[in-house]
Amino acid sequence: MITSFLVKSLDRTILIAAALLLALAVLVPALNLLTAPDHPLHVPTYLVSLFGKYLTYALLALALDLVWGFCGILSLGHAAFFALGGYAMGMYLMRQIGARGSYGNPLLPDFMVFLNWKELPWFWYGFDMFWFAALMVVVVPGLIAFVFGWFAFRSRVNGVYLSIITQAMTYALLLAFFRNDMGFGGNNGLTDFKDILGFNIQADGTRAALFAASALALALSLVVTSGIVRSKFGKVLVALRDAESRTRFLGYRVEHMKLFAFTVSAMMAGVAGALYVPQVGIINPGEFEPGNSIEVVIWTAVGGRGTLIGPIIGAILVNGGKSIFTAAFPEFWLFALGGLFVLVTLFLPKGVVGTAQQYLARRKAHRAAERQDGESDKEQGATAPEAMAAE
Amino acid sequence: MTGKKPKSLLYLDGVSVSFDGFKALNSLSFIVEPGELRAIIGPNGAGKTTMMDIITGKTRPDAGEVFFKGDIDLTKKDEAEIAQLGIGRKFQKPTVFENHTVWDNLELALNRRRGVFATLFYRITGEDKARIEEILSIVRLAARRDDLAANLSHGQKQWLEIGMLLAQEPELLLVDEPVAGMTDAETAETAILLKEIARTRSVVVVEHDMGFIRDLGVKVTCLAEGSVLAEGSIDFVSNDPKVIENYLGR
Amino acid sequence: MHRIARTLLLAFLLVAAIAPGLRAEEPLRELIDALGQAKLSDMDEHIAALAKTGDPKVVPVLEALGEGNLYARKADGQVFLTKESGSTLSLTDPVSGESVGEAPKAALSKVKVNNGVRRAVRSALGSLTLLSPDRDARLKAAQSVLQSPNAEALGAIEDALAAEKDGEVRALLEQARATTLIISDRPVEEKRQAVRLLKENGGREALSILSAALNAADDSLKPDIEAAVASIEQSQALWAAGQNVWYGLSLGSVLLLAAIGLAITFGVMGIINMAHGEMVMLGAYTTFLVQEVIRDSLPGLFDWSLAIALPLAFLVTGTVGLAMERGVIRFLYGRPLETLLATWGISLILQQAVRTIFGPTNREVGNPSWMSGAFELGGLTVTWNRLWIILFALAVFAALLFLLKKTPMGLQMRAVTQNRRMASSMGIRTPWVDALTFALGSGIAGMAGVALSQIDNVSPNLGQGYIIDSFMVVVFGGVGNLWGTLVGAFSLGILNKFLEPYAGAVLGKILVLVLIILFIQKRPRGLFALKGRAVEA
Amino acid sequence: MTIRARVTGAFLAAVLSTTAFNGAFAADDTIKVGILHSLSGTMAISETTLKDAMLMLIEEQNKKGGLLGKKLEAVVVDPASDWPLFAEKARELISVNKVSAVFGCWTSVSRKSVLPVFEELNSILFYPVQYEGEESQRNVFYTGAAPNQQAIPAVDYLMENEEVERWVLAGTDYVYPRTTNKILEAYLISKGVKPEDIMINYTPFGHSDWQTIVSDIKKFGSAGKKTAVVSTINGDANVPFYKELANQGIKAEDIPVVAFSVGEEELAGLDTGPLVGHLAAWNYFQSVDNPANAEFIKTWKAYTKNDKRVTNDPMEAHYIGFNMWLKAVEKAGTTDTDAVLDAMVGISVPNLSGGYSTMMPNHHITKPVLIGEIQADGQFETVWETPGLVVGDEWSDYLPDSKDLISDWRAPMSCGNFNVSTGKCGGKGS
Repeated sequence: MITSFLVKSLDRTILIAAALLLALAVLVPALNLLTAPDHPLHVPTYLVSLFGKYLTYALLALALDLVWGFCGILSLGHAAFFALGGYAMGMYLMRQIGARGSYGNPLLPDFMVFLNWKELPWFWYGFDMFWFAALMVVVVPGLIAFVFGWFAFRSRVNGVYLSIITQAMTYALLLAFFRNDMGFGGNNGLTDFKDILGFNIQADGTRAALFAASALALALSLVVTSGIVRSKFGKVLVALRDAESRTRFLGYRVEHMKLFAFTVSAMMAGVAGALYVPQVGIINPGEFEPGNSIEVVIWTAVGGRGTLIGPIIGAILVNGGKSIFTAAFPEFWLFALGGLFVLVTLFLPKGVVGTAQQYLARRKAHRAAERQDGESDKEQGATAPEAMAAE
Repeated sequence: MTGKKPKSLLYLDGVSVSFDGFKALNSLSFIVEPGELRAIIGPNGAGKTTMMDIITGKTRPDAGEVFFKGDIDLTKKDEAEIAQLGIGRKFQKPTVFENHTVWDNLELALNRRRGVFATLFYRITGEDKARIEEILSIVRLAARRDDLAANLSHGQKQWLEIGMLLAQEPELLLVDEPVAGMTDAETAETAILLKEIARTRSVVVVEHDMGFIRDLGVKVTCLAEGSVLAEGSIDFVSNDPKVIENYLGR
Repeated sequence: MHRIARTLLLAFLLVAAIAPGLRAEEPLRELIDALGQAKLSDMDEHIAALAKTGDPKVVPVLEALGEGNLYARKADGQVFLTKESGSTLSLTDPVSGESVGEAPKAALSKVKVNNGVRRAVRSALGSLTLLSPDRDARLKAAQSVLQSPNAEALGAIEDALAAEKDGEVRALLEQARATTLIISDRPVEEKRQAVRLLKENGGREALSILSAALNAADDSLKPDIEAAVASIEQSQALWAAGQNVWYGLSLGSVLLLAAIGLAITFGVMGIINMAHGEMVMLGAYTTFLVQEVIRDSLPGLFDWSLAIALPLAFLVTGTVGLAMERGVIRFLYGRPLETLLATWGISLILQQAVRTIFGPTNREVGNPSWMSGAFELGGLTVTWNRLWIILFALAVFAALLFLLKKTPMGLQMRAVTQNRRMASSMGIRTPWVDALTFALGSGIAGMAGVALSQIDNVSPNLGQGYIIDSFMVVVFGGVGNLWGTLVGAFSLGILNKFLEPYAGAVLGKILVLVLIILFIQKRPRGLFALKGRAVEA
Repeated sequence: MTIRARVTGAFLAAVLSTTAFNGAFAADDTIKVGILHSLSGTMAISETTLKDAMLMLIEEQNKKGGLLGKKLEAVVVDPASDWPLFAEKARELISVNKVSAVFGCWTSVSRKSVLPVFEELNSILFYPVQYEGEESQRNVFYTGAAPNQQAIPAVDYLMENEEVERWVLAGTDYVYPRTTNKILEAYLISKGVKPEDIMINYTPFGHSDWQTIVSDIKKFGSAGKKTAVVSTINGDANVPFYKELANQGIKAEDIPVVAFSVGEEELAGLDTGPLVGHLAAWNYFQSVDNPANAEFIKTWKAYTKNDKRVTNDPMEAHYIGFNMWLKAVEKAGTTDTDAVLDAMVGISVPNLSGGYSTMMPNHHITKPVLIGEIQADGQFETVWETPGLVVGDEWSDYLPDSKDLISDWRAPMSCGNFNVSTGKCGGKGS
């Protein structure tokens, strides 16, 4: 069964993309660590971290695409799962500091010491062990998504209503994590990490390894997502996206299908967050900002929703643009970014990848049509996922 | 409970439902026997579609009983459960999965285990393939098996949807205006198809097209304002003065 | 004894006031000039000395001191009343009351004031003007002796009370007398009466005075004061519930204003309009511009600034909305989720444009006089700006409802949103109706911005603060239903305000969000959902 | 697929070429100074001014001939109020643009976010904003006020001059107010204030509906004792807070509010008429009357071409920090980080309030503390001033866990958190 799942997932595009990611996972760290800084092929550590960050964003966008592109659930709260995964990892990293904090308290993180906490809150126990933290990275977002989805999908909350309550969810989490009384460091969040699994978090080697881990995680998720999407389950997802009632009347438990996709997606987002935190060195409630979740939607849309490669390209494009623009035109980059979103929605409604696919498909169809003496009047364009958008 | 209940396939008694004060169904009672083909007529707003909604679990009645196969209370179940029990439904507007191929549409409809993991690790078997091929030829779409459903003509979509219902292997089939928008030839063929289908299962057809209903030649129920106005053969019903006043005459 | 002496003194003061010539000018000038040299800590004594003269000329001097318009000439230490004109000050001699020309600011140093000085000035002015012939001045004086009770002023208050005819001033003076009496060294019986009076009048100030007096009070008086405190506290607690409802209504009206434009662009038209907050912001900036022009050229019109800003804000944001619809949104009908992306992009652009043009900092939008301050309604404190905002929100709602339900324009709008194809085949020019509907929603958001500029920051981030709440309100109330938005806004506002005292502002807000999420489970289409099969088909 | 490869390739090329492009300027004829302040997002409201102030200071210095015979060159980036982006941009400034020092950050979280970067890449950050203390880092110079340079003198003033006995500590719920209030609470209790006379209240960022809280303050203030509010409410929330105070008729003479985050810039967005007499504690006011300040204000107005622009405390902090850095670089004769770090301690430069500020071994500076009252024209009038300079105390004496810690970055101690009771330097393991 599992093998059939894998075999199906590996169509040519995905295979190449995954292979490319694996190559990056090896090549970039190698170029960073093994070449001299003035070597023409040297990749500076700055770029390693930067691209490592993009890869985690790409993973987040891919996770969103699974629910939005294939299942029609526009989650405006996906950054929350990302942040939750990040917090789980951050808590592990905080516990690793141990007695090396400013106050030399072996148990309590610094922010608890100076706010006079006397003992470690119960939910911080266990995070000194990596395996536990790693488990929490998927369990916590997964569980929250499961509970949230269980109620929402069972009650058939749909369309914009669902989008807005996911937004309410991330907003509520934002406010909650801002509270210093919660025990997550309030606005400052978790920071000042020292090491991960015993390796210095600032060392070039660790950064390279984190980059490789991000690339690997993305490649793996790509294969898994592709497997899901290409299975009969994936077909059901698309079916319920386009015609939910019909799918129900065929006897599918739509709420279970959605719940599974939503939970898996949240777990992927959690993994992305966990890889993100050690690379940027901080996690704070700002990651729960509703605006962040909207940005993820935008990366996915720019790349092409409902395609697997699209969100990856979109995340890297938009964030790369942001990195360049914020330095090159610090006063005007928002015009560029805002303009980009408007132009993409107007002129590339299917995103970069979707448009390219459409173009290729049309050319293929055109050739096929020529061969068959132009028999049918096909409307390739009219079948896009936005049919479901009208819901 | 009446003695009739255990024998009948579908049993509705005293079903009422209202939307914002408007009584869509008013103490409706209705029985379908196993293997029966039944036609339902009635003016717009008579409660035909609402009745189907109630049978398939989309709408919950305010009052009344709905039983399937004697003792299965349908009012306590949702759409997916009811579909899995063996009640299929065809919508007024053809509803197929436009972004899937004809083949995938039928594969999805096939009466197999429909759980999350069952579908996730599903692998098509020779038996399933044969069944899909069979249905493809019944609904005359074999040549278009790899085309997206979106690219089918209106009539073909109707047929694909009927094919999907066949794949679902229901014991009771609810069909809402199957010939709307079809050519005369298509309509005639659809009548034949439905009669064929009704040989192995019960079918309830909602239609406006009196010619089509005559073609079917079955027992007819006329609904108006949420309750049964008349029931019997087409000739009997169409001569009923109440029916003429409420429906045909206008 | 005391009384006779004081009456004599008062008579003397009155005579002194009528006949200024009888008094030597020089001691007064000395006292005034001493202000220029005094340290902040000694000011109390100087002010008291000035007040003791009883000279009416002291009144403008003290007023100027309180307002920070008293300056000392660096050269000779002489103190002047001043008025600012550009970089120079025009000087008035405090004794003669005559203008003595202008001087550059650098040549003078300001007589420093702090809160302590201001308190002393207020109290001195109070007792000085209690007998003023001008009723308003007496009213103000009575208020200030009430606010800063001073045992020494008791005699003056009682004298004023004896002479006072005006009812309102009398009532205030009675209170002031009671308040002052409690801290004076009068006999216990008199104090007991004063306590009773305060208890009857109630209010927060009385509570404050009574609790302060409790410690120093005579043992026989303590039970009376305690009983009075308890009774006032009890009635305050009752009023507090009412106050909470008021706060809730007020918060609800802000939510309603913020959401009502969105109820059209999102609720009626189905556009997920993320730039809605920016429309509100543009409305607020329009107000700022209007006030800026008025301040520079027509200061007399300041109280009218909001009335002028309202139509302008409607026009400005309506035009921006129209441009948005024609330029971008009309290509996206039927793809609501894509409108989210495009409008998000537009909101970024608008924010940055405002930041570039007006700068990133807050801009000052003033409250016209009729929107400042508060009045007491029983035990409720009702601030004028909140009251006006509630009324305004309701007025906008009513006008919008009328427009949609009773005018041909509204009919066309509803027709187009319900069935575009049918409407267009009936000869309605749907593209223009779309554009106008969107412009209407945007324009209303702009008008909301005028109102919100009165209570919030006017900064490029203004809109971001309201966008999420607005969506919550519209969705909670039920998309496409104006009444739902109204009920949703007010119920969320009141809920929030009732949770806040128990849970705190942050937890209260979280709880409200969780309740919205749970509520949507219960009613997946909001408070005022349309039922029936038409919706789900 | 091919599309993807092409896009990625183009993008890589774009990134590399911009970095190369920036690198090309890293020639030896200029000394680069990084400016890391948000120009968009929620913090732009405060930080943009500081960017302009730095650009002005750099321009002025270049007019005077630059530094070490070279021109100074400002590198401006926009971290967009996004905390992880601060770290990314700091890294970019240091390793791509090769700046010699960075002036930047406003919020504590942004500083916390960039700290590891400065430590790892060994560069220098000047941090100009008053903050909660509890930190001393080798690569950071704190030119804003520590709590003892702002909060404690303000409370002392209110106790002595206004005879306040009851205290409302109102703040936005983040680290600075939390820590400051913890310190103040301990301090007030040590001064004999009863716990029931202290009310602590926290609100979220950008809180705009202050009705309930202001009425609570009124209620708390009607217990017959003189009451004051100590506000650590953050920037944006202040405008609606003060508007509500004014409308509910709370006058400074009755319940004064002393704020630590409200300066001239924040007042510029307010009608200050009803607020006259409310207080703020800073180390600098625009109204301070001396020639250096007059000159600074003149230059600033000319630079921004706006006669209404105001100056504020964090700008002065940058002014001090920048001049200290210039002096230290001249003293060291190089911009090399380690040399400059060594040269900084003990550097003394004129501040704008009429005295000198000195960099102490704990990387905090000496400052006077001024208490000012809000005036109707949006300025502050100094009503009280510390007699001498106050040394910034990084580890508060009023918090149990930090009272044993000291910081001294001079050799041989070279430690930011030395525990005098155990004799160990924290952060180096046990």
